[in-house]
Amino acid sequence: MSKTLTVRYFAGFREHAGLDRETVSLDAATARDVFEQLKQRHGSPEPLAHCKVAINDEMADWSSPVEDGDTILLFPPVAGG
Amino acid sequence: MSKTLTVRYFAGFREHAGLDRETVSLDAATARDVFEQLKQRHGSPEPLAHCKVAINDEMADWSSPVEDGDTILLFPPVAGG
Amino acid sequence: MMQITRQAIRPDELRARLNDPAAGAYASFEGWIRNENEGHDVLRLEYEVYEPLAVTEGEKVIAEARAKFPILHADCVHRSGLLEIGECAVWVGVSSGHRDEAFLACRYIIDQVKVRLPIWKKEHYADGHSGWVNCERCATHGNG
Amino acid sequence: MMQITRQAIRPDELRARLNDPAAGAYASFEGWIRNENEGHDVLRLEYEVYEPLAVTEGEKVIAEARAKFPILHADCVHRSGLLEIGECAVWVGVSSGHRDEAFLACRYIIDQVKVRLPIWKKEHYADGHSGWVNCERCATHGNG
Repeated sequence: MSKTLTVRYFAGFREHAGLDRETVSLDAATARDVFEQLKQRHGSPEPLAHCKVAINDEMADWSSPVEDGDTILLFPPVAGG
Repeated sequence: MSKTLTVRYFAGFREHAGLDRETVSLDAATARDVFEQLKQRHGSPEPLAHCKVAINDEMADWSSPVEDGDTILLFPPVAGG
Repeated sequence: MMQITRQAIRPDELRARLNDPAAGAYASFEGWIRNENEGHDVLRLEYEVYEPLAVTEGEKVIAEARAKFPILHADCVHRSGLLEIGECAVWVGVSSGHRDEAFLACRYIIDQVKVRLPIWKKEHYADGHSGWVNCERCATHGNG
Repeated sequence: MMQITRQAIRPDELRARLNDPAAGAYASFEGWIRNENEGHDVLRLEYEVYEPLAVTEGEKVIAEARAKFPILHADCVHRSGLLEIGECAVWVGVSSGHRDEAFLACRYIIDQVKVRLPIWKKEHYADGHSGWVNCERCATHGNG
């Protein structure tokens, strides 16, 4: 069953997708599913292992489940300091 | 043969000896000899292994030779910082 | 405490917040903007920070440092926005009874902050190009 | 550069001397006067420094740190005279390209300064007594 999700893009992801957020309807069970499906759509080159994800402003794992109405934050490789 | 040496005492050594320098005439070949002979005279309790010595304003070893006219600086255990 | 700021970082003021009569040691680290990265001449840097999560994740890192090492106080401040060469991008300060734990906690905090907080930097190069810096663990050489 | 001073140490001014456009990392350490040592309440501390040799030995330590680690700049300042609780007794600062060497060199310098420089400290206790502090390697617990 398809879920309605808000997806936010940061830094290189935002530039690559050409937008900083979008509402999508996806058949996704986990954060990993969201990443992979949007990677296909936007063609981002970053491997998942270098990226991070947050769900509703909490850091999450790629195996974390996503629910209808969630906001998914996709973080390209971080580089603080 | 006896040598005339100026000996300077610092911190606890100075307080223990009751003076900050003295000129002594000692039958001493090395800095170790100076330390041991003056330890007997002033009765300082510090073991040599915890102390340091300098000769004429250069850090030295206990095995360093002493010469007539040298200034020997006897340092009790240091504690900077 | 973890803070994100768009203002210049003032280590002297931040350090004073860590004073404690029981503190015998203070260790600090600063990341400065350098003029070169992996062979490219860098003119300036632009930090993008997702502040809500950078703060909560930074607070977690500081709490972990407190749990691992017997320290008294620890703070971290990270800049966001455009920075020039020589500017301070991140500051970490730790006070503790003795120096071992001050050094270890300070190192722990900066290491974790660099790889866990949602912060990105874009380098602007002398040749007119710019690029997002890869994460430290992904790249061959880290910065700072 | 190694300096001995009877004035308050000002880390913000000292830090500025280590600025370098090639520096991406800055690590510093400070030893602060704490109110307790090995179970005794400490009121203040008195540092005796044999300055000529403290300076040359400190310069040697800094030169060793430069030889061991690829750093850009390193300085150390140590107080002499009477210090109150909370005052800074010693400051070490190191700037370098990356943070590993800044931390390692900073740690090396403070460790060596504490055991090699002809510096002694007398603690004045709340009970009216005072005593020279034993060296760190001799005592069970070090300070700072």
